[in-house]
Amino acid sequence: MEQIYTLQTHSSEIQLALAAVLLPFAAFIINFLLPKTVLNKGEGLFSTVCILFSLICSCLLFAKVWARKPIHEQVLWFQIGTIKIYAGLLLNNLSVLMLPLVSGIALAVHIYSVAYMHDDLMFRRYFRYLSFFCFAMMALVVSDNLLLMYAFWELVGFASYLLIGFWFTREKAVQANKKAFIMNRIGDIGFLIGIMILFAHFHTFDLITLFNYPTNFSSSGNLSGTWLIVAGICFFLGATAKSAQFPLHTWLPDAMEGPTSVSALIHAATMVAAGVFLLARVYPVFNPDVKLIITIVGTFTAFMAATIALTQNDLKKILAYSTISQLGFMVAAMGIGAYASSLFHLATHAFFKCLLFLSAGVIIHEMQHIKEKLHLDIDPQNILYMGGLRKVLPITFITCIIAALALIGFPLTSGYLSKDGILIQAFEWAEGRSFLYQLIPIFILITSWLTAFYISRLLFKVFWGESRLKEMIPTFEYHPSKENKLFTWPMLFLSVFCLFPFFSLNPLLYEHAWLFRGFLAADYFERENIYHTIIPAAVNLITVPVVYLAYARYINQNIKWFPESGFLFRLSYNHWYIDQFYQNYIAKSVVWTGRKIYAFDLFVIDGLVNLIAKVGLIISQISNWLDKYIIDGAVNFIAFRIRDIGSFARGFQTGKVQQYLLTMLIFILSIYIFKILI
Amino acid sequence: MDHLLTLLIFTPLLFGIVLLLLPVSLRNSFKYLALAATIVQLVLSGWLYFHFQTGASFSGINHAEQYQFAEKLSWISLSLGSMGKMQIDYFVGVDGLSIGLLFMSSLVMVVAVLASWEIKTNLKGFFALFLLLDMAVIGVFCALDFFLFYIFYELMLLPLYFLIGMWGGVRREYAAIKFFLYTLFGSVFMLLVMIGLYFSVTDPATGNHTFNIIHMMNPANYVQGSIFSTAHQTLFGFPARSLAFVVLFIAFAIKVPVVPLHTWLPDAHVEAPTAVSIILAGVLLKVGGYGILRVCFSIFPEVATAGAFWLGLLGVISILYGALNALAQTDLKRLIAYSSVSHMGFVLLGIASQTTEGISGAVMQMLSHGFLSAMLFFLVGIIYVRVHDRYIYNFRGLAKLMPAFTVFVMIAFFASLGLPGFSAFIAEAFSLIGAFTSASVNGLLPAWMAVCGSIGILLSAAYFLWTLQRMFFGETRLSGGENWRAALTDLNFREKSALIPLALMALIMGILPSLVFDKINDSVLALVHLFR
Amino acid sequence: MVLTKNNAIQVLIGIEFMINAAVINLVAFGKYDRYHNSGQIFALFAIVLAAAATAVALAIILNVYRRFKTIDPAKIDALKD
Amino acid sequence: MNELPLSITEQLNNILQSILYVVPETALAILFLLVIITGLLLKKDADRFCQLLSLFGLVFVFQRDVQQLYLILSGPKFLFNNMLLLHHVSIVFKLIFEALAFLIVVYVPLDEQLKVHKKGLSDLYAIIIAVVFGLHLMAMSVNLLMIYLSVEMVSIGSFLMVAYRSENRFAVESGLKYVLFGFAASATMLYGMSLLYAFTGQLDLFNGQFLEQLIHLNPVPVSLAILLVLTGIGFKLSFVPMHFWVPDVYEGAATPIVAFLSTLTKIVGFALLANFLTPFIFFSHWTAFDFRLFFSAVAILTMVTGNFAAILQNNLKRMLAYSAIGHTGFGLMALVTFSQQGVSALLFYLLVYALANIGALMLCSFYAGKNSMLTVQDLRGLGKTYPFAGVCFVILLISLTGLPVSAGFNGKVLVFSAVIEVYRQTHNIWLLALLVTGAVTTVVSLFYYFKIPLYLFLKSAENETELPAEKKQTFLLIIIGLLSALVLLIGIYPGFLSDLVR
Repeated sequence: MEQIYTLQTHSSEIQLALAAVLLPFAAFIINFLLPKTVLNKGEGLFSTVCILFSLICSCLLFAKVWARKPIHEQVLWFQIGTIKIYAGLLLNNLSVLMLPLVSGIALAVHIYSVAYMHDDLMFRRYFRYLSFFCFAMMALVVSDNLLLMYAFWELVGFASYLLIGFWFTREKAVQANKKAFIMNRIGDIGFLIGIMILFAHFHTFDLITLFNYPTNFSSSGNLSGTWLIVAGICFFLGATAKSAQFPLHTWLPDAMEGPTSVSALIHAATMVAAGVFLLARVYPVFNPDVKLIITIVGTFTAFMAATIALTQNDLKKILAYSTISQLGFMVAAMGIGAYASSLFHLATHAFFKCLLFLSAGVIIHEMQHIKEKLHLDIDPQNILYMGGLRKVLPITFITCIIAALALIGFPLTSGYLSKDGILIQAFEWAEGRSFLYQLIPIFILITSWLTAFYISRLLFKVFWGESRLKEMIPTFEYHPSKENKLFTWPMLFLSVFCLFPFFSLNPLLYEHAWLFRGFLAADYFERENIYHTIIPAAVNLITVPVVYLAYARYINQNIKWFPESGFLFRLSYNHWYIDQFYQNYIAKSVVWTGRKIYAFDLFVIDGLVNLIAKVGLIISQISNWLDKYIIDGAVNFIAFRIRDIGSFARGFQTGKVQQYLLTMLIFILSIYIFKILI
Repeated sequence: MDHLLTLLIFTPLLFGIVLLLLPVSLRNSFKYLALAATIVQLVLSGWLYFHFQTGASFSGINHAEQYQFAEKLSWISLSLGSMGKMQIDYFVGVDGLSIGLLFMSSLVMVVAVLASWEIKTNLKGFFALFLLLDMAVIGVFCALDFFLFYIFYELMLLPLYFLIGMWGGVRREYAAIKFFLYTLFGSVFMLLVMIGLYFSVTDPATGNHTFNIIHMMNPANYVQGSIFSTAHQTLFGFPARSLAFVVLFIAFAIKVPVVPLHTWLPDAHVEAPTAVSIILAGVLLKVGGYGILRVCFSIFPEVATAGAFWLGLLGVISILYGALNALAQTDLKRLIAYSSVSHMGFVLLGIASQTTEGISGAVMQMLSHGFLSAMLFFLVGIIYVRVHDRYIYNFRGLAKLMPAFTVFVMIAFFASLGLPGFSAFIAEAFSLIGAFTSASVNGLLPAWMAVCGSIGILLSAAYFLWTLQRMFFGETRLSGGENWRAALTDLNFREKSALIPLALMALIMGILPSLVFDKINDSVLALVHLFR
Repeated sequence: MVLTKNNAIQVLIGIEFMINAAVINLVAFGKYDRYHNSGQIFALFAIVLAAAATAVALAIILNVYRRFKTIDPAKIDALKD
Repeated sequence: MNELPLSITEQLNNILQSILYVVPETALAILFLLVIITGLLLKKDADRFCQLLSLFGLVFVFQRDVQQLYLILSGPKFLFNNMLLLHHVSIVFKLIFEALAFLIVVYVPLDEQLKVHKKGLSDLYAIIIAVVFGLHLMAMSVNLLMIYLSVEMVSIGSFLMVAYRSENRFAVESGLKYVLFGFAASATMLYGMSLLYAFTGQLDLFNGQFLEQLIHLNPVPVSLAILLVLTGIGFKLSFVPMHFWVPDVYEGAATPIVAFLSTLTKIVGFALLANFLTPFIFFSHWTAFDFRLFFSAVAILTMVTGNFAAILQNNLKRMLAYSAIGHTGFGLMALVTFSQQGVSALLFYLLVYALANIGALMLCSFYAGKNSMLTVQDLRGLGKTYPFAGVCFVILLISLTGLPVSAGFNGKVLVFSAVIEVYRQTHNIWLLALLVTGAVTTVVSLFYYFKIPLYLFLKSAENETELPAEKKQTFLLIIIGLLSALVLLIGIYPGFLSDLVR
């Protein structure tokens, strides 16, 4: 990428980019203002049209800017003291790739959800939030400075909060979106601290000046080593929250409470990819040891998510964990330096994962119908009640198969190109290193096999064999429901992208993919070595028996290898107890400290103040008491007025003039004596 | 043109007098009169804000001639026998710091009047005191003569004591007298320091002592050997100047409020009627912050630099302490009160960093918190006026019942937890950035303070979302049953007309912070220059 | 006597003694001040004023007796804190 | 031993010249006689006529005082062979006396309890005039004999006034206490004076030898003598050791009389103390008795006892009594500075305190009506029924506490600045202690002063019974309104008052 950076006034590109970004926002505003009565389903149509146009613009933009000079345009946003803060657009390969990707998937999901949400009474609100999300995501992709990026980063989190909690009357949905937002918030804090560190040293937010694209980040000038690492970790923390990496991943499975179309768009393709996008954007910040941390976290997440996905019964939960594990792949790829293949995988993954979710949506939709018709109390998302759906939903079945193959990384699919790219570069990366480093590629390998296993388990459980409902209701009979056109078309549209031709002509060699070439670092040299051949072969050869194994296990149950019990199963089944750990340790402890501090505040500080008030009163009482009793006692004693003791005057003002006179005399004598002493 | 500020300060007094003369029979006309007063004030301060020139020559922290709309006329000239003349003059002016606060407080006043529709008893007394408070508040922001500043500062206490005391909630006496004693305790010692300063500063023009804050700023005016002259006199063993700084800081810290001295805030807010708690949160907390900037920092800059670490520490403590406390609250208004403590902690942190970003972030936070806390308290008031209950656990699923109300609540909650696109995000981000950069720029605050501050943002997200989820989402189950369900009607026109401007202001300042920053940049630069 | 007696009139007598003591003092030391004799003049005034004050005091004590039926200052303590 | 005796003729000439300078006093004497005669002659409507006469008389005397101001432009004058000293400060004191006496004479018939008095009020006016005459003398006296004479005159007058309502148990009891305490105090003073005379052979304070003699003696007996004299003056001022009579007498006596006692006799006490101390202060090497130390300690004690004890009081008048003691402490603080600025601050502070105090007492009698005992609880909820009176009460209390915008605040500021000014020169630790006590007691005073509006406005009356509407002392309300307006006005523009006072 030897393009030199020049500031030309590419007015046409800028207008295209602005149009692409602002169209969904226009949709959001107009939906908001449009009175209810115009067209009862008008909003859906309107925002779909807008997203369509924005797709067209981004494709045109893609054509104009891909592999050419990045365009940067900015305008003064505001000035603090002497520092000027600019806001603008940065269109380089990365952003230009992401634009069509996001709008393409968004279009598919829009069409899909017109049908999917058809009978939902809050239809208008759904499309408002959806177009708001698209606007935020697109803006995030093109923004040119860290502050603006952070702003849209949080807005994306906010949009996902709205969409997860869309059916806000459902208690679980509301819990989920609160959790999601707070988890993202933790990530945002990391992101903010990262920005602060960079700002502290360079006094600017602009990505250009910071990382002076496209040459790599050499200006780590006065940013001392330790601060660089801390900044790197903070940015990575931001990415982990958004892309649901290991410590902060528990919100994604719960986010499945939202409508499936939402999960398809947000929790499969776009938002979760934002984390990886951030890593790509600020890639120069990471120095080698931070990259190592990223790799470790990435691989571990991938492996962990894959193991959990093995035993889940909820259809969407499995897909959620598979997303986490695929994201783990991408993050690991970023860590080992395979920048280009990680983004390649991001693009391909977006398509087939969205496709998987959409098909899952159709299945759940179908199960919902059955449930209502026969008013069974089964959970429509639980795969244990499904089975034999291939006859009922043929097209979904085909698209699902394609997507699954892409996910496994079966040759001829786009997944193969991107996943194997990562695998090969992982092995190259680990080649010279000590034994520990070798673990990384091995783990990645194991994870890809596990992926193959759980996705095939899903397929066989859902599509093959007889419907489990039969055991419950013998008379149950599927009757083929006409698959709604609005479902099938987007799915087919997406499945096209899952196959290899779109990305590269030669199905086997990932280097030839145009997308891969777009991101290659200038000094990338073709390293022909044995890995190129062994790894892909090994992976595919082993996936075949794994798939067969899953087939054998679940369809004709002749292999009892995978007991439904045992420690491992339980560990994996309840998400490695991480969620419970978070729930009853961290969440509870924070609230507990809150309560304790409040109690402290109430009794100690407030108490202290009341204490001071009381002390004030007590002092006055003591001074009063002192006046009354000490002197009064002496008087009686001297005057032998025994019977007076009975009538102790309440106040010093005993009313007896003589006592006043006496106290006066005593006072004068005391002064007199005092005078003598000095 | 030049008497605008005096007009701005005394319009409420005028309207108040007119109101007092009206017979009690015109009861319901009082609130419209008060509304008219505050709207006139809003127009005036808007005009002032618009005509406020910016540019290097208008920074105006320690240059008297750079203050805009300044007016100076001699008010009291007591001749004290041997001691020469005690010269106090009515010196009023506006610079970068106070112009924003002026506009914000007049807008908050309009909203407060709109919120006081619910007051039913003794309207005449209420609105008279309200307008008196309004005058005092505006006066504090414009006063540049320490004596005038002190008079307006004390004048605020009296109406508030009665407003909380007579129209407040159940424990109103306790809250009112606690509030009064707290602030008075701070201000009595401030009086002593003020007189001490008076005796150590001479006005270059007239030669005799002066209360003029600007003269107090440059050391040239200090009489040799006077208590607070820079030749570090000692008082009880401590250097006099730092003792004065601490005393002044305590007086304003009570107002801000900074943690150890904050216990009056929750009581005062919970017991005060909605209109009063809007002013209390929206404007009075800013007086503390503004006071620290105008009085403590400008008159004793070198002491401020020396003590910056402790100020920063106090700021961080109040952020975390306020947020953690808010987590444990069950009464909605008390929760918002503690959240104000936490948000004002950012202001202190930003100010303590003494960097341009930090201080402008702090001033921005004061403005944005003004709008947002006014909005929050107004919203709580709306519930309270309908069902007279603020206990969070009694409400569930209000979103279904009051959709428009929930939209505004969500805007307010998300704005105050710092969602980008709203002003609080810019303010808190830049206060933290200021605090962070201060480690490298002037080495005052260590970096970990900004990190702890950012945890505050996280906690604020936690308690706001918890409340949102607890009260608004889920199935509607009200502890008050059917009659509550009937009572909880959605927003009427008046309430909407009060909330919309606040939401809009927060949004506009979030998207176009240049509106605020252009005005305050020069003054902040001058202030930072003062510290070097 | 002023402090111990429980009869107001005896208290007055006590006070009178004090005044007489002062008068004697004045007159005694008047010896040295031949010319002005201010001491003696002072003594005269003192006596006159003491008489006037006693008259008023007795009137008030009469009133007290009419109201309280006793003139023991210790008893008359209706006004107390 | 002292210079040749002045021949009789010279003494006579001296007296004749002095007469010129005592015109206001002579006018007062004549007025006193006139009031007594009218009291006797016109039986039935004597009260009204006497009141009018005394009012005119006071105005006339006031006008005479103002003239005197120009007389002494050339400097203070010794009158009647160094018996009296006419100087600027004493004239200002006299002006204050006239003004306050005028106010009290106007206030006397308006008080419920006094109006119903069967003996009529004409005698009371006469006594008041007599006491004012005594005050004049006291403000000017510099000779021990003169001091004793004027103190006795004022005391006897006030004994009579306190015990004026002979039919009321409380009044009579307070009268008795006041008499016994007062008479004993003046006896001690007399004894102290006789000792002083014994030591110096002089009665005239300002005479050179007076101090010379005292220096050579052993300090202990000298300080005893001075102490005894101070008790007499202390009785008038009622600072700490001599403050015990104040609460009982203030509670028992009729409210206008209390107003008189709490303001006029207190102010004249300060005047007398100032005159008494001037020779000692300006006498350079006076070591026997450190007045500043003594008075600072006394001032702190007075402020603390006054304010802290007031917290527990329920009875309104008793609380005002304790607050009066507190204010005396504050006045002492101003006096302790012994500087010209201190004295003028003291004058300003006393005048402002007097106005606010009289206003507060008027309001007490307004609310008390027939029953003399008025506790704070009785005020419950009255704020709403009588808003005007309530607001005036708040304004007056603000002035008494010393919150800004009120005259009291300016008074306190002046006193504080005077003390700080002197502290700056002498760095005496006691002055600092005074400053801090002043500040703390102001905060404490807020607490009990604001108990009144607390009950007036914040508490709602349980029994919503409307108070008898006939309580129509509009005239009294007008005066109270005038007073609070005056207090506010001085608060905003202290200028014109301070020029007068300087």
